[in-house]
Formats: sequence, C-alpha cells, structure tokens
Amino acid sequence: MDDIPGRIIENINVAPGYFRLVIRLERPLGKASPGQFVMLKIPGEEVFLRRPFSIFGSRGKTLVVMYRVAGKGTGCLSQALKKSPVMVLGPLGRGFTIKKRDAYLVVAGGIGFAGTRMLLEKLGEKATLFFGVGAKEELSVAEDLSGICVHVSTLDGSRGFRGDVVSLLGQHLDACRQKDMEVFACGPAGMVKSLRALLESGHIPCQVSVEERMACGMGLCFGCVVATNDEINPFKRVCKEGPVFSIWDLSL
Amino acid sequence: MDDIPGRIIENINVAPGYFRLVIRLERPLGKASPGQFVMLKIPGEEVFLRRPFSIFGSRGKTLVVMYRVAGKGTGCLSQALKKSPVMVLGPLGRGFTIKKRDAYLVVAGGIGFAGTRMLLEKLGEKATLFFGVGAKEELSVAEDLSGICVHVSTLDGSRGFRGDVVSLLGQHLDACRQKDMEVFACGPAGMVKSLRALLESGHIPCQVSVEERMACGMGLCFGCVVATNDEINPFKRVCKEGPVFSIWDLSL
Amino acid sequence: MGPLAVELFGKKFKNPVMNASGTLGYAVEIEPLWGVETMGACVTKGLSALAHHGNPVPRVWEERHGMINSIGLQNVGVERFFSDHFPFFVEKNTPIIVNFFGFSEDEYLSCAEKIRPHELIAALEMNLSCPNIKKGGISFGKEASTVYSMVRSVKGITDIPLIAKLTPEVKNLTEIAIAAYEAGADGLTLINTLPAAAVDVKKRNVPLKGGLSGPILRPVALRAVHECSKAVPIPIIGVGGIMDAQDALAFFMAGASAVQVGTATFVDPFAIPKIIAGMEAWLVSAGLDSIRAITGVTHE
Amino acid sequence: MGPLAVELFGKKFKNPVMNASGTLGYAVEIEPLWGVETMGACVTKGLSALAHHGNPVPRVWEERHGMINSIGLQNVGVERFFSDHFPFFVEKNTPIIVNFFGFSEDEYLSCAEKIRPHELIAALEMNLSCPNIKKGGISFGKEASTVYSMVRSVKGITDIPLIAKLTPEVKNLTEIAIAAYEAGADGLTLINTLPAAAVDVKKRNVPLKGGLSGPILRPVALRAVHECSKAVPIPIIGVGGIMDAQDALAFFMAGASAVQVGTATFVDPFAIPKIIAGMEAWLVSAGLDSIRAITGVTHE
Ligand SMILES: Cc1cc2nc3c(=O)[nH]c(=O)nc-3n(C[C@H](O)[C@H](O)[C@H](O)COP(=O)(O)OP(=O)(O)OC[C@H]3O[C@@H](n4cnc5c(N)ncnc54)[C@H](O)[C@@H]3O)c2cc1C
Ligand SMILES: Cc1cc2nc3c(=O)[nH]c(=O)nc-3n(C[C@H](O)[C@H](O)[C@H](O)COP(=O)(O)OP(=O)(O)OC[C@H]3O[C@@H](n4cnc5c(N)ncnc54)[C@H](O)[C@@H]3O)c2cc1C
Ligand SMILES: Cc1cc2nc3c(=O)[nH]c(=O)nc-3n(C[C@H](O)[C@H](O)[C@H](O)COP(=O)(O)O)c2cc1C
Ligand SMILES: Cc1cc2nc3c(=O)[nH]c(=O)nc-3n(C[C@H](O)[C@H](O)[C@H](O)COP(=O)(O)O)c2cc1C
Ligand code: FES
Ligand code: FES
Repeated sequence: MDDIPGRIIENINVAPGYFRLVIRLERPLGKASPGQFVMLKIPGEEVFLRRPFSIFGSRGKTLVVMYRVAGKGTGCLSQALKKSPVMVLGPLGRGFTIKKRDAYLVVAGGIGFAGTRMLLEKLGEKATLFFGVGAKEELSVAEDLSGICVHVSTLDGSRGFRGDVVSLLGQHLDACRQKDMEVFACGPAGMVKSLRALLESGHIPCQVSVEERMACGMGLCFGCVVATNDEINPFKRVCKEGPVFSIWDLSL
Repeated sequence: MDDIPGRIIENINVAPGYFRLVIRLERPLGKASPGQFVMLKIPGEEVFLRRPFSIFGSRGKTLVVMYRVAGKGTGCLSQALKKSPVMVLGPLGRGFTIKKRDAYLVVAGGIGFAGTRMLLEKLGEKATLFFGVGAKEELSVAEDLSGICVHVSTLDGSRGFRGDVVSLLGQHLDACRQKDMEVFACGPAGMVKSLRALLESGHIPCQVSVEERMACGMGLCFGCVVATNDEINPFKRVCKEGPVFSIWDLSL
Repeated sequence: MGPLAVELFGKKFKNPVMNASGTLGYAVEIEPLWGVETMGACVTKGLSALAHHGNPVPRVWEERHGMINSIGLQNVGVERFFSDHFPFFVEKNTPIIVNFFGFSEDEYLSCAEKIRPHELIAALEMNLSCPNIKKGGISFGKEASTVYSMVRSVKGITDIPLIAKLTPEVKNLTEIAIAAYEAGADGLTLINTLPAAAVDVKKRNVPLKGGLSGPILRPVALRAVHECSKAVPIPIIGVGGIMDAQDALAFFMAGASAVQVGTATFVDPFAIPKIIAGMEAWLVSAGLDSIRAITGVTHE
Repeated sequence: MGPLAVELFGKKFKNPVMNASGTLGYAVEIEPLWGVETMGACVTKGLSALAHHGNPVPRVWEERHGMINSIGLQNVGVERFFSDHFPFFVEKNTPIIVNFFGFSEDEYLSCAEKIRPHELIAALEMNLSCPNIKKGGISFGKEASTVYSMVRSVKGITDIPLIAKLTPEVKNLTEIAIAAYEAGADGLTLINTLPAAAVDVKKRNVPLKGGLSGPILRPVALRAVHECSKAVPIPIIGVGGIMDAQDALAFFMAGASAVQVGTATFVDPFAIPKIIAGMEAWLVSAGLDSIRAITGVTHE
C-alpha cells in the first residue's frame, strides 16, 4: 500500500455517464489482487474526502479506473482536465479469493463490472460473465474482453436478455448445477439481495464485492461497515475486511 | 457597478513579488474614476472571500490589475493560469476628487502605486509623482509613465533617494509651498501616518486612499471601517465612504 | 402568487427568502445590482435604542469556507433608521423584519417600543446573542429562563409579531426554542453565528474573536432547524451557510418555513436572486406547486 | 530530544503531535504507510467496559471542508483491546493515551478500573461527550457539576494521569474546563466534534446526525483552546480541523501544549508525519529551539 502522486493522462466518456480514467503514477502501484480498490483524491479543492474506485487495470506506472458519474465527486472528476494532479492510495482491501474450481460465474451489474475486470483477466477462459446494464450503450464499458463467454442483459431489451442480470443468471444456473463452481459478483445492493435469494437453495459458494460510503478507505474510521452474521463483531469494515465477502456471511 | 465574468489573459511577474494581471471581461466595466477598485473572485475554491484591487487600467472589456503577493489569496492568484475564470465586481468606492489646482503631488508607496495609476493618467503633466519602493527592481511596476515628473526613493538606495518616500517628498515640499497644491497618496498605513506628520504644519490639502480588510467591498457588512473625526458616526466604511478620505478627517 | 409564496405570522410573502441581518447594509447598497423587492422580506441591520459605533478593526477574518466577524453591532440607532432608511423600503414597497438588540433588558424594551406598527413591518427579530452587561457579558440567549422572560417582556409592549433569533452556543437549543415559544414568540430564527477565534500565525496573535458564518455553519444550523422544528409549532427561519438553492432546499426539508442568506452575498452578490430563481426552478422540475410541499419532509 | 519534545503529565514525549481518538483505527492499520512511533503518543479508539457494535450505516457524510460521523463508538471492549491490540504498542515502544467512555458513571468507572498502569500508558482520555442514558441521553459533558463529579470519581480509582475531553456544545466551555480542573483532571482535550445534521436533498431525508469534524471545526476549537488555556493551569491538547503544520502552530499559539489530528488523515494519510516535519522546519526557520517558545504567545 502506498499513496502515490499521479497525473490524469486520459479521462474519456466511453458510454453515457461512464468514464475511463487513465492515470500516470510517479511510482508503480503495488501488486493488486482482483477486487482491490484505490482511494482517489479528486483534483481541486471542492471535494473534501477521497473516493473509492476499483482497480480496473494496472500495469507499471499506469492505472486505469472506470467510473460512472453518481454525484459531486464523480461529477467533478468527469470535468478534470488532462495533466490534473491526483493522489492514489492503494491497493486497498481484501479482494476475491480464487480457489480451484471447475467453473466460475462472474456477475456484474452496471459499473459493478469495474470491480470484476481484473478478476476476469485472472480467471480467463474458465470464467463466464453475466453482465447486466440498463441499455446497450453501456456495454462499451466491457469492450475488450476476449476468450471469455459473455451473457448480456439489458433492462430495456436493447441487447441480449431483457431484464436484470440475476434473472439472466437464473436461466443459466441449472445447466451448471452439477459442477464444482463459484459465483463472484459486484453490483448494486439490490442485485446482491436478489442474487442471494437465487443462490439460497443451492448453497452455491459466492463472493460479492460490496459498496459503502467511506472516509478513509484503510480501516481507520470504521465508517464503512457492513452487517455480517458474526455474533461477536457483526459490523465489518468494507475497506479492510472487505470489500469482498462471502455472500453467506452478510446479514442482508 | 456590475459583477462581470471574465477570464485571465495575462498574469505576469513584472518585478519580484509583483504581478500584472490582465482580464478580458464579458462586458465592459462601468466608467471608473481614479482611486476606485474592484472585488476579484480568485479562481479555484481555495479562497473564500473576494479580494480588493485598485483599477490599474480599464479600457473596453479589458481590465488591468497590478498586485503584490501578500498572502493566501494573492499567492493563489499568482498561480492562476491563462483562461482561468474570475468574477469582477466594480467599480467600487469613492475615488479621488480632483479640484482645479496649480500643482498635484502624488505619493505612492510600493504597490500603493496601483491606486494612483489612473489618477496620474488623468492629471497628466500637472502631476509630480513621488514613488517609494524597497529596491530598484520594483520600479518596473511604474514603467509606462510619460510626461510626468517622477521622483524616486528606494529603501536600499539602489536608485534615486535613499530612504522612504515621505522623506523624499519632504525635500521637495518647501519648493512648492507657495502654490495652490494638493497631495494625493496611496500606500501602507505607516506611510500615511508619516505623511500626515509631514503635512500637519502646512495645512496642505491631502486625499489618501486607505486599505482595510474587506468581506463584501460594497458597504454591506461594515467590516472595513476606518476611524474618522466624525463624532456622531466615527467609523466609515473604506469600501463605500472610501477608500479615499481627506487625510485630515482620519483619526490616525 | 407563485410556488414560493408563503404565509407567516399572519402575513403573505411572495417568497420565503430574506437576507440575514447585518449582511446587506441598509439595503440601499445592493440597489445597483438588484432590487430589494426581489426578496420576500428584507431583514434590517441590527438596531438598538441608541446608535452604536461598533468595534475597532480588524472586524472580519477569512476562514476556509467561512469567515469570522466582530462588527460590534454598529448602527445608527432605531430612530435614525426610521427617519433616514425606512422611507426607502416604503418607496420600494418591501416588507421588512426589524432586527434589534440591547445590552440590557431595558435597552431591548426601549428599542422595541420605538418601533410603531406599519403595514410593511412584518415582524421584529430579537437578536438574543447579545451580551448582557449586567450579567458580566453572558449572552441573553444562553438560558431558557432568560429567553423566556426577555421574549415575554417584549411581547408585552408590542403588537408586531416577534421572532426570537437564537445563538447556537448553548447546552440544549431545543429547550431554549421551547422557552421562546412558550413565552409567546411568533417564530424563531436559527441560528446566529458560532463564537470562534482567529489566530494569525505570522504575527503570533489573536487578531479577533467573533462569530463564525458561512458554509462551515450549515450542518450545525441544519441540525438546529431539524430538532427545533419538531419541538415547536411556530415557523422557523433557517440561516447559516446557505450558498445556493440546494442549500436552501435542505433547510426547508429540515423544517424551515423561510430562509435567510448572509455570507453568501459577500462571495457572490447575486446569491439571493439566484437562490430564489433556483428554488423556483427546482420546484417546477420536481413537479411541486408549493414550497410547503417539502417543508419538514425529513420529519419522517 | 529535538525542539518538539515536551513534558506533559510528568512524562516526556518526543513530540506533541498525536492522532485524534477514533481516526486511526487500532493504529496497526497505518503501518503500511508510516510507523505509529512517529508520534509523541498514540490515542486509542474510544474503549468501553464492554464491546460496542456501533451504529448502522450511513456512518459518515461528506460536508464542504469537513465531515459528519456517527460511528457509534464501535470497539472491541477494553479487555480485548489490552489482550489483542496493546502488544502492538509494546512492540513499537510507543506511549498511548487510552480514550474511554461509558453510557453511565458505572461504565466509565468499570472501564477505567480495567486499565492497569503501564509505563507506556501516558494518560487516560475521558470522552465526556457520551450520552448519559440514565439522564435521557444528555451528554455528561454538558454541565459543570456532572463533569466535576465524573472526573472526581474516575480520579478516585486510577493512578494514571487523567485527561478530560470536552464537547463544545455547552453554554460556557470555560466553566466546564474549570470544573474538570478543580475535580483533579491532569489535562484537557479540546474539542470533540460539534453536533450536526446532514440533509440529502435528492432523497429528501436526514441520512444521519452526528459529529462534525475537519477544517470547519478549527475556528471553534481555537477559541476553546484560547479561552480555556487562560482559565486553567493544566496542559491542553488542541484538536479540531488541523490539516497542516500552520494549523497546528495556531493551536500552540492559542495555548495548546499538544495537538491531535483526526480528519486530516482521511484526506491525506501522511498528514501527521507531514505536520511533525513541518512544525520542526518552522521552528528552525523561526530560530526557536523549543515549541514551548510559542505555546500561549497570543495571551498577550
Ligand atoms: C470498494 C468500492 C469500489 C468502487 N469502485 C467503483 C468503480 O470502479 N467505479 C465507480 O464508478 N464507482 C465505484 N464505486 C462507487 C463510487 O465510490 C461512488 O460512486 C462514488 O464515491 C460517488 O461519489 P460522488 O461524490 O460522485 O457521489 P455523492 O453521492 O455526491 O457522494 C457523497 C458521498 O457518498 C459516497 N458514496 C456515494 N455513493 C457511493 C457508493 N455507491 N459507494 C460508496 N460510496 C458512495 C461518496 O464516496 C461520498 O463520500 C466503488 C465503491 C466502493 C466502496
Ligand atoms: C481598496 C483597496 C485597493 C487595493 N488595491 C490593491 C492593488 O491594486 N494591488 C495590490 O496588490 N493590493 C491591493 N490592495 C491590498 C490587497 O487587497 C491585499 O494585499 C490582499 O487582499 C491580500 O490578500 P491575501 O489573501 O493575499 O493576503 P492574506 O493576508 O492571506 O489575506 C487575508 C485577508 O486579509 C485581507 N487583507 C490582507 N492584507 C490586506 C490589505 N493590505 N488591505 C486589505 N485587505 C487585506 C485579505 O483581503 C483577506 O481577506 C488593496 C486593498 C484595498 C482595500
Ligand atoms: C458581517 C455580519 C454581520 C452580522 N450582523 C448581525 C446583526 O446585526 N444581528 C444579527 O442578529 N445577526 C447578525 N449576523 C448574523 C447573520 O445574520 C447570520 O445569522 C449568520 O451570519 C449566519 O448566516 P450566514 O452563514 O448565511 O452568514 C451578522 C453576520 C455577519 C457575517
Ligand atoms: C470517525 C471519527 C471517530 C471518532 N471517534 C471518537 C472516539 O471514539 N472518541 C472520541 O473522544 N472522539 C472521537 N472522535 C472525535 C475526534 O477525536 C476529534 O475530536 C474530532 O474529530 C475533531 O478533530 P478533527 O477535526 O481533526 O477530526 C472521532 C472523530 C471521527 C471523525
Ligand atoms: S472507510 Fe474508514 S474504516 Fe473503512
Ligand atoms: S467590506 Fe463590507 S462594508 Fe466594506
């Protein structure tokens, strides 16, 4: 973990509301595992706290983040010019744990794809991606996947399955039931809930990356907790004990 | 008076610590009289309140300000890039009142020159400028004066009279005593005090531009007062009733 | 009447946005930029029975996202206000709220007495943050019992609706709000500035102590409005760090019936007209036909 | 010992800079970036006799130049702290100040009792902003008489130096500071967060109420330190919105003998080491050989 100065070298609008940010760091980011994230200081004085973003890609001194404009911070970020200075704290958190399995099903909802990008790279052909978005334009977020089987859902039906990604997964799940498989997921809270409902009966192992408001991103403030089934110490820090948890440990 | 958006088109270091700022406004600044000032919103979010600056020059949509780096706000301003957006509120305050006289003696201390620049332009050849600075490098602030008689003092003796500008004025004053003359001055509080001591005996009319911390610059907050001899209402607003006062009305 | 119209203290206001006392001079100063009639009402500078010269400089100090002031309540006195400045409001046909103060109960009373009812005087706003010189300079607004008796005394001598403006530097603001209400206050203005000090590191001194205002006050003011508006049934005017229409809307949602804007005007002299326009645009875009639809919506 | 060395509560500290309680986790979390031994002392997370789970989310909310938190004092309990986390400080040979709280007098006492003297325990820091559940949730720090009796009780059962950490939401902080001093407190920490509320305009709700921290607290904290340090002879630890060395110096000038840094670490995780280095550089450039030279210089 390190806090590294960097400069924006690319900040482009890849789909409505989605931006690809490329940062040139002064030093390479430490080795990151899939599911880890960084805390980014947004250029300017307007945004007080840093913002958490998944590591979309990292090689040498280059860091790639994919983000969706959600509010003040990401709005400001989307206005940032090339060469603007940033600070990057990371890699942070506990990412996905990869055990040897026959099959990996990766479920990504919208910008949640950013949290699975490195994982897909690592899993390679053994992974099947279930990617759900609102409309087909958003699919360009996941353009450069090769050798991975992808199933797509759109809420408006403009491409692939019409509906949400968990229903899409449901359709494919039976075909895989026999296998030794694991589900990895990243997406909004609603998706996580319905995913759990879907997987409940089969006792399928599932790791999910969750989101919570953060102040520090490194376990200092206890601001980002999620409720788990741990009786002694139910509230776990998303930034430290997470962001990836077994879906069965969460108290949703 | 108007609040006008503008962009910085030049921000150059003309002498150690002194900057010339040229702003292109969306609309022309209203007609300004010598001694008036503007409240400038410094680019970025770091500086909360606006800062007062004398109108150094104004023609059409172009405004020129000369400033010295004094603290946080002027420090930030000196870093501002070309094209940075600013807001300019003005012209503000009550400037110098010019009555017909035989001679005008203009006394400027350091950056106080900025407060007399328009006045000198208006008075033309009838004015004699007494300009005091620390060292000769600062004289470039007043480079483009033509047809005006200038006497210079430097504290370090690197050019002209060695010492402060009020002593310099003292040396010339006797020569003019007989004439119907008026002194106009702008400079630090210490200069104003010694100027008053110098002029005390001769009852020479003298208008002086004073400085005080400001929040609004337009008479709203009563933050920028100076004590006068007015018994009923001693505290006058520098931004509204001033910045120019008769030196004899001030309670120094 | 548009979607921003409100009724307060039995009077109609075309919108619920006012300047905060002491931040718009005598109001005529803003005329070159926008007309005072833009606001639902104009709040006067703090007035007292006799004129006050105020404090020596420095009177203002910049802070990150805010400022400290120590103006010292400079004003021409209530009588000269009515002879010299009130005619301006009559000419502009703009309702005013007369902010007033004193350094003793008598001073409050003698000031309030001098203010005769007039159709343009919508209310009196009693600044209770003032130091009580008989009590060693402790402000009147500190104790519920003092607030109760002060409000009651003033209510006894005037027929003009009375708003109590409270200081946040107390143990329990809700208790004070209830005391003002029980004593007969027709409304509350929340909050006045927060006592603070500036340190000049270069000069190694404390150039001034005074009241903190601006955005840094906003979360404290919102809490005050949220809690007090649940506790008392009278209208609350929210003030503290409102910079834009979103900030103003937050105060209505927290329970305010009107808002005042102070420091923002120093940063952007058009802040008030922009806030009024922004609130109106927001109501339209939200499909609401009155600001009352969101007043107190956060009280679940 | 360098120019930043200070002596407090009869102990020597290599510098007078600490983290603020609750803003550095259990301290081990910062190790990947810098060592906890960089600080004069490390202040623990707030501990209680029994473990606390804390509040539901959202627990943090961003404000302009600050934040609101409502962590709810989550902690593993004082016993597990000493079994699981204290060995880390022993290994790092770093003095700690143990911040603790309770929701009743008994809870405070039973927590303090469990803390056995140790050469690395420089002091206890009693967080008096806690709600007293027996008194309807009014915080202990509100009344001088309560503060007096609470401090006195704890002093009666421990030999470790005791620091009282006060809440600013009171009528008169100086009075409270005097009460803590008279009850035997060995020092004061000023100030805890300021109660505030956030409004989510989009969702039209109040997502959380909690404590305001960060730069927006600084002018209020400076005033507290300035006034209380004149009123009591015990050392004061200043805290509230310190972001850089200049801010820290302002607190010393106002009268603090040490400072704590909280929210700044979230914005810049290296804030604390930078502040220490910056203060040292400033002292050198000012030609001063000890930080004590500027402590309280503003008290004319
Ligand atoms: C571990 C982790 C990884 C993430 N990775 C990505 C990513 O790769 N790409 C991406 O676009 N987004 C990602 N997010 C979500 C992203 O952090 C938020 O969208 C962003 O912080 C919103 O900030 P804002 O100022 O634009 O929104 P505002 O709503 O104005 O933010 C206000 C505050 O709320 C917090 N907040 C708001 N929404 C969220 C959220 N969904 N999760 C956490 N905090 C939130 C902000 O951090 C900020 O403190 C991630 C979140 C977490 C926790
Ligand atoms: C009517 C008027 C005209 C002026 N014209 C010029 C000019 O043409 N060129 C120029 O360089 N300077 C001028 N000044 C002074 C200039 O406004 C200050 O140097 C500047 O505000 C300092 O801001 P800062 O943030 O850099 O300094 P800081 O000391 O960090 O400022 C902190 C606060 O103090 C105020 N302040 C500090 N010094 C002064 C001062 N001398 N006068 C007024 N307020 C001060 C600032 O406005 C700010 O609110 C003028 C001042 C006045 C009142
Ligand atoms: C320069 C200045 C002068 C003020 N004068 C008064 C006053 O005379 N009477 C009063 O009740 N409040 C006074 N206040 C307080 C404001 O009315 C308001 O309560 C406070 O500034 C918070 O609002 P803001 O953050 O929008 O400025 C003054 C505030 C400022 C900044
Ligand atoms: C996330 C967070 C948790 C805190 N927890 C505690 C605590 O457990 N005990 C305590 O006395 N103060 C606690 N505080 C208050 C801080 O110690 C400090 O007094 C306050 O944040 C002001 O300092 P700052 O502006 O530097 O953050 C906490 C503050 C924050 C932001
Ligand atoms: S964000 Fe601070 S502990 Fe997770
Ligand atoms: S600066 Fe506000 S009255 Fe002059």
